[in-house]
Amino acid sequence: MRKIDLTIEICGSSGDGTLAAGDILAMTLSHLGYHTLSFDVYPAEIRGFGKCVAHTRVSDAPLYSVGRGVDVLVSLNDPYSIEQAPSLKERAVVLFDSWPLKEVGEGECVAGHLKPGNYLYGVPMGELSQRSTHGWRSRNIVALGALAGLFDMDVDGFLERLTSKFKKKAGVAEQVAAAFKAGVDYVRENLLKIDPLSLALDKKPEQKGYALLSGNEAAAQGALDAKCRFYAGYPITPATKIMEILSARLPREGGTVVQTEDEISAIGMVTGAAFMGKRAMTATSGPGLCLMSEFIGYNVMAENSVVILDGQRGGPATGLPTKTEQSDLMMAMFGTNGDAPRIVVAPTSVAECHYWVAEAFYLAEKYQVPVIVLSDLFLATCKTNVILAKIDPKKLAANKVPTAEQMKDYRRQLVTDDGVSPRTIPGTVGGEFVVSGLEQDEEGTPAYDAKTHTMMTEKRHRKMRTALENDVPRPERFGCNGKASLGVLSWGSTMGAVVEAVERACEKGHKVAALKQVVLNPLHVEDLKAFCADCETLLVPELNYGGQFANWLSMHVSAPMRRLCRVNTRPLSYQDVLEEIENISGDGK
Amino acid sequence: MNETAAKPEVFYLDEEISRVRGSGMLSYRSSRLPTWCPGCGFFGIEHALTEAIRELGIKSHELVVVSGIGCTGRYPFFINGYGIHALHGRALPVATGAKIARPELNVAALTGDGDCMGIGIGHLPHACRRNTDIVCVLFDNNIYGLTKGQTSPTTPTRQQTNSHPFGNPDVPLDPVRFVLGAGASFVARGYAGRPRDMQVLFREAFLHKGFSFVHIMSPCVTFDKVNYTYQRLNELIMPLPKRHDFTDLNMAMERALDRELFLGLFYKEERPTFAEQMRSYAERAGGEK
Amino acid sequence: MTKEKRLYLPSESEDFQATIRARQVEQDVYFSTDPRDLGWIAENIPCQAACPALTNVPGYIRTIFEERYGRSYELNRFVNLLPGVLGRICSRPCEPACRHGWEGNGEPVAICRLKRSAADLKPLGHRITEEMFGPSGKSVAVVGSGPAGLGAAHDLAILGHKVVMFESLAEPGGMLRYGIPAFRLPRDVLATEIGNLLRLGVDLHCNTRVGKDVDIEDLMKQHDAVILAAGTLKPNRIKMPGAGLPGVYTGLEFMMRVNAGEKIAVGDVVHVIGGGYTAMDCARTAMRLGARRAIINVLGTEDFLQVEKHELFEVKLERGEVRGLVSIQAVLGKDRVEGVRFKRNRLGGFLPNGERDGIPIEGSDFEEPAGAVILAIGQQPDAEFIGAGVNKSERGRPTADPKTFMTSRPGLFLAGDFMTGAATIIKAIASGRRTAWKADEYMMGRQRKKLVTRHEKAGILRERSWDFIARQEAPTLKPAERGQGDGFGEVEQGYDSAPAREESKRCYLCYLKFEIDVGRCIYCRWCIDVAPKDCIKLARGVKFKEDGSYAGIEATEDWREVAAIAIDNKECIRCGACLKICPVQCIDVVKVELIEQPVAERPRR
Amino acid sequence: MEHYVIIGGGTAGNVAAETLRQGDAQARVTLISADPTHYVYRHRLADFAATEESFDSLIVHDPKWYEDRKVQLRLAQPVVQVRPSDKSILLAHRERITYDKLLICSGERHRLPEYLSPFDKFINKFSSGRDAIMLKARMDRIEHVTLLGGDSIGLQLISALLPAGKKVTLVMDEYRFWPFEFDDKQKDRMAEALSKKGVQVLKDDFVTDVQKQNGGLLVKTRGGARIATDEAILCSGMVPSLEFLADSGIDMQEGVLVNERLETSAGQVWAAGGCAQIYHPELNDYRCSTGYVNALVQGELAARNMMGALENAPLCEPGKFRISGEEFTTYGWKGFSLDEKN
Repeated sequence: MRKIDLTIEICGSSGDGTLAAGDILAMTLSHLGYHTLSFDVYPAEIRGFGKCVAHTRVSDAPLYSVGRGVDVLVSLNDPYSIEQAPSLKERAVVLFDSWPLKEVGEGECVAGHLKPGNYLYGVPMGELSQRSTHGWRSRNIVALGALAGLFDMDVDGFLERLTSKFKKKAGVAEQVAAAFKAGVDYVRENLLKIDPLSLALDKKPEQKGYALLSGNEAAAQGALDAKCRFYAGYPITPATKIMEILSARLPREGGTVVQTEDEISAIGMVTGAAFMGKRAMTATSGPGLCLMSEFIGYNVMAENSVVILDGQRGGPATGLPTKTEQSDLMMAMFGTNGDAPRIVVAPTSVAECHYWVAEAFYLAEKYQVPVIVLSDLFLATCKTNVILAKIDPKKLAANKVPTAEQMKDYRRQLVTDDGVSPRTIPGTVGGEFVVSGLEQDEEGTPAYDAKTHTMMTEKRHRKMRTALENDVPRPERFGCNGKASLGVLSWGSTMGAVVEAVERACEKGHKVAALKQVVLNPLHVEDLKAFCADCETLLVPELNYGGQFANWLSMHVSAPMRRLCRVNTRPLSYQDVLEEIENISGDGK
Repeated sequence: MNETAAKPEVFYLDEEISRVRGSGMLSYRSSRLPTWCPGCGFFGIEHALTEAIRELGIKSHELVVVSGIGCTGRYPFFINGYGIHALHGRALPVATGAKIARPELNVAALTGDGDCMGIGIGHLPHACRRNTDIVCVLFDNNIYGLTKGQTSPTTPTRQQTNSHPFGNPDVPLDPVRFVLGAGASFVARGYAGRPRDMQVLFREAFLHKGFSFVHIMSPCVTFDKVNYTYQRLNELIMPLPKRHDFTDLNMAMERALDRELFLGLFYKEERPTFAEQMRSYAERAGGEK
Repeated sequence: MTKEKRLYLPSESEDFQATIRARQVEQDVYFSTDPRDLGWIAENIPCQAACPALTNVPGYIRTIFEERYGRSYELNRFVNLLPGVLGRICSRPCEPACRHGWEGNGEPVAICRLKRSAADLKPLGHRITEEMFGPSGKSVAVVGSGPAGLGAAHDLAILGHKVVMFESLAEPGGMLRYGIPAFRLPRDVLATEIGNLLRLGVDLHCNTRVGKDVDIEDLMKQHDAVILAAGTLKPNRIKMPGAGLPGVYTGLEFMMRVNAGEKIAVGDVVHVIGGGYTAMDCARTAMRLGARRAIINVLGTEDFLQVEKHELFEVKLERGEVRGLVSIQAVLGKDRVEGVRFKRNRLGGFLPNGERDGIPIEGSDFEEPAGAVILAIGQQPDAEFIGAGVNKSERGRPTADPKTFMTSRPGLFLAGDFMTGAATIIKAIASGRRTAWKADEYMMGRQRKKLVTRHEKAGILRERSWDFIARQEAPTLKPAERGQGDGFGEVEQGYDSAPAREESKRCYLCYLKFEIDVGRCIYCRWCIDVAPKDCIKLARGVKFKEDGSYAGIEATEDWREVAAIAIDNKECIRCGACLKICPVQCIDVVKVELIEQPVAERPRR
Repeated sequence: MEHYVIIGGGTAGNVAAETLRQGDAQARVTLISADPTHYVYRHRLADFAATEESFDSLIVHDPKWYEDRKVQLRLAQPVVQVRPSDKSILLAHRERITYDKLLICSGERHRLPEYLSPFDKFINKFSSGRDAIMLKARMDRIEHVTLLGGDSIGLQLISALLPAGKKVTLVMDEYRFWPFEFDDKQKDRMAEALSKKGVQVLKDDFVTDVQKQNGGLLVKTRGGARIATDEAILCSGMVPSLEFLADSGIDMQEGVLVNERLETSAGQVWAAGGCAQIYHPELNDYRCSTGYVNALVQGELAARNMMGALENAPLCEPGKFRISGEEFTTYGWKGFSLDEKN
């Protein structure tokens, strides 16, 4: 059982520094030894309008999903915070700016939307910001100071983290420190903490080995750890961050990042680099994946090892650029013309983003196939404490090099039992070959005859079976053992909520189990069938309208599935899943 | 000491407001307040463009504004007229189609540096060659603003951005040179901090028959605090030399290659538009009458 | 057909270059009498507008910051004549008006104390400046040497007239000398400043009572004009039993006797009746004369008294008491005062002076002991010496035309409390000066001085951090020290130069007008973004007042309606953030001051 | 749908809210309190501060109480302005609320005599839950407490502090045991009664200086006494807290002047409890009707009158309190005794 499980939300308009404040908060809490999971909601516009919410869950135990219900709401913009007010818990704390620029009408201030048991603390954030820095921009820092003062955090430690973050910008660190202190001092001198919420820990927790990372950061780290040496991309929310990180870090590793004029060019460059034997990737989101879909087919056809990360967001088309969704599954599986088998993996946590991006390079290289990693906006941007996995050095060189025998008469498209043709790296003497988007025979000559096409199509599908047998881990089962009244199947980031929900449901005595599989194609169908047979009812929660994952599973198993589909722009909370579990199981236990 | 001293530049707010209201400029605005960051150069461009449209007497319903994605892309929401917020980089094709379908309307394609010179640059030289009678305004702030500060195709070499923390390795594209090279028939450059100048350029661009390309340098106050700031641009810009001849392509190219950032009308050439060409071919082929 | 081969841009024009240059160079000063400019001062410099004498407060505070104390003193003296005196005892109508004291801005600037510092800190060899007119050949008699009389005499002398002044008491100064206790106004300060006014050639006759020693008809014959500024010397009285008992004083009588050096025995408990400044002074004086309790009894409630809150605080700090909702009914005692009978009051309507009336409740009588009763319930003009031929009000006061201040008798003018009834010192000085101008106009047949606005280009002049400086406290004698010595040592001490300069930084300098040139503005709203207050508006129009001045900006959030972005100088705290950020330099700062200007003989058309 | 706004979250306000809800099921009822804490039993604050009692045990109504009654509770939101002309009030965070009918029962806060104001920062107050929480936090470090003035809160503090083993000194006001004026005889009687309880009493004296000394305070009086103490607490009575009514145009003296029906001088505005001031013919004086009982009676009555009743408020009844067997008369505080405890 968790002693501390608080959800702190900072809500403001874009431009208020809401997200920066949330970032600093999560970073500092994590540094002080808490487990945190933070997630931002923000609009596409930089300034002017649009709500931003920095949502940070703090606990003394590891976290996998967002919590529903807010314990502490820090309002940097009241109209937006009012929308958040219904999610306030009964004894929640609200901090707000008690000195807005001008008078507001009734109900326009968050103070008028509280529940009777809520605790309200007014801090004149704008005024204190003006006072300490002569500008508005530090309201967020003042708010952090107020938060730190109110919850009696390690103020000096906090301040140290804060100033070190800004130390590169001359003068900014001083301003930030002044604003932070203004917030702390105001709270200490003017407010008396009367709410029962606490961040006090019995003992200082173990901090070793933890890093505070977002899915994007973990993915970038995974790419680095897997010795990715080429990245090309085009800015797109939420994947841009990966490029930004790699831009700063790849050059030191001897790698290259190219920001291209569009996604078409990005995947093209990645294709070329991969052809030359470099581990190469691009990251994008749905609209970019659409542009790349022709190249996906090309790489299936040309048996080229590219890694494409898709940070899913609300769609279709430009859609909801800053909202999370899991609705690209079908495109990732099938998008492009022709029969184009490819490997699709969907990490379920930040740590898995790291591991599976690295693994994606291994799989792509070994099986000469595009690997699509499905992240999503929530996973890409939520930050949490993770311990990163060690990457097996053996997996860093997975190319199936032709044997000396094979080299005598090198055929790039050699038909083999496992479906993988040996591949030479350009520059290898005698290993010259040609790839094309055209169907080719073993020698590489364009061939449009029935026999070749059938043979080659079979080969490309056979690789997938080989991969399944050799390198795709079996699905993992959670929850109760044996027969279960309810089985939960999910994918991607939603799995985090499922894990926490099942854990709690089991604590409450429900017989519930869950099955987690990160690799969605190829699929361990036998295990899936066995699990389905063990469960009376099946539930598939996911963030899309029609149940894309449930549809995908239904192509393999006949058991009926209940779908919990949401497209409400928010990640599922464990409470959402837990409620559904309880709805289905009733008191039956 | 007495009150008969000449009054230097005194103005009264009520008189100024009456002047603005009387001019009709406000009728070209929508009710939505622009959402660009306060201080953004795009406000100046918007203001000048509105003033030019007003000056020309173009009616709101005769105006079609097409934009792509990016900060510039927001523009159609703030203007009173027909607006198309198209896909990233694809403003020019949409605008071209619109103009060909309804030649009697005034079509402007508003694009940003990422939009026009990056993802959509494939369309740009073809738009120049085709010489469709549209006005293309390039809102050039040298940065990707909407995705929070990455390098754009016009970002100067060595400038540090979020995507190039050690500096941009590429040579920036100069839009003026590019379109001069691609055969644009009207090429001008303005600066967002000089709304009156821009107004004249926009007016001329609308009056020009053919593809009119106006490059506007505009600071991004949020993500570019070092390079193209108002302060620096104010120092860098200068009007084209007095002896400049805008009918001379060589001279125009020379000015474009000059290290100075010249403002004004670089080049202007009267030649048949796409529609005129098509019509003349049709006539020659004896199709329509 | 000649073909244009060069498109010229507006920024290349000489006009444009000229304006750019002009903005860099100091612009000429210009003057205006446009109601929008005069109205701007009234709306936007709240301290100046609140001052009856229209003192240029930002001007003199800025010069204190510049450590030009002499100039600061002169900026005061031009309009209020007695800065050293007013710096101590002015009723400070400016301070409650000060923008720094507005909601959310902190506390008002210590305007009055700064005035005193200008006087205290000016160099020893400070020279006063006067812009004298040539001799006019006219002669004026001024009756009364109080603040109004001094104001009138000074301005008349400046305007070139011969001035003869009559004072019934032994020394000039009127209420300043006889009504105000020395612990508030040291006598040497008063003497110096009065001396400065009289040095201009005013012929002063003390111990000369008009109506007794001099006949007003003679004055009318000998002079071209006569100004009556005889103040209010006739105390109001209450008809009640015991009003004539020894130990019952009027406020003025009490103060005059104490100021003349008398030690009055006041007993244990003193009841003061009335709630004005005189009542406060009487109570504090009574405490100094040995009273254990001094209770100020008022008809209405304390909230509506027309004295500064600070004044009430000082009274209570010295353990004086203020009690509301009582009416005195009778003074009790045989040979002298022994007690007072009161009735409780119900709160009544507003009195003309802004206080609330009290209506006695039947049967609510109660009695209290008293050693002295001081009736500080005001005074009125003693106008008996004016003969017939002058219109008078029902209560026997002479009346004057509200515009010309002249009575129904040509050449006979009124000024100060004598005209308006008891008011404040600063009002009296202002009134004396205005009457002098009107008398001058009457004698010379035309207006010779007028108020105009002076506009001069300026910069930001301030730093934002100054807005957060706390109001500098002036040292006062500790309550325990106040009874020491003769008991009448000055309670409030002035600022030294360091706190004076610090306090002067606090002034927003409201005379700076921040203005957006709409013609140059690109509507980018950067200024709004950085503004610390809701001071820059998206304007759709301007509201006007009847007199043609601005009443305010009509704001809008509808882009179609945003004709201009305008700075609301009423909200503006002159921090300069907008000017610093503006990308197209379209914000100008102009220093707008109200000055007195001679009117040219033949105004050019 | 009427909007009833109640300013003040104490006894009168809570009773009024409940009465209004009972009488009008549809109306909006907003209860605004400047205090961050919930409505507590005020008379138990002193015991709370001196003992182990928890703050929650003092709270009268839990959050559900307000939810059930659909009373919008706004805690920690001081009112700064009332404008009867457009029936609106302004909160400190600049939110303007309009009402149809307004009840002012903002109660009272400590009274700081001007002569003590120079030492404000050294003198602690004891008039709210917040003050009590803060005093409790300091309690371990306190051995000696000096009370300044003399009023019923002082008595409660005495009754809580003495059993907790603290020493208490009272610098007694010269003229008043708030709100009553003393005559010399009463004063002597009171001083003696308190002395018997173990309180050190200084009478006919007043404080002229308070300064820091050795981590504690040094209190000096005109009579020459120098009291070294850990804590100086003001107990010079309570006065209505009405700063927010300053420009409202509502008639006030010490409290809001109301008639027998608790109507103020402004239309649609009522006042009740400790902040309401009524003329008492039998006393020949105005009284603010302090205390729990009056708040209870007046809060309910004001609410009924707001809904159209025209009832007259009963005059507040005198109460008695006993110290060392001596009996003293007061208003509001019914039947308090210092004797039962010690």
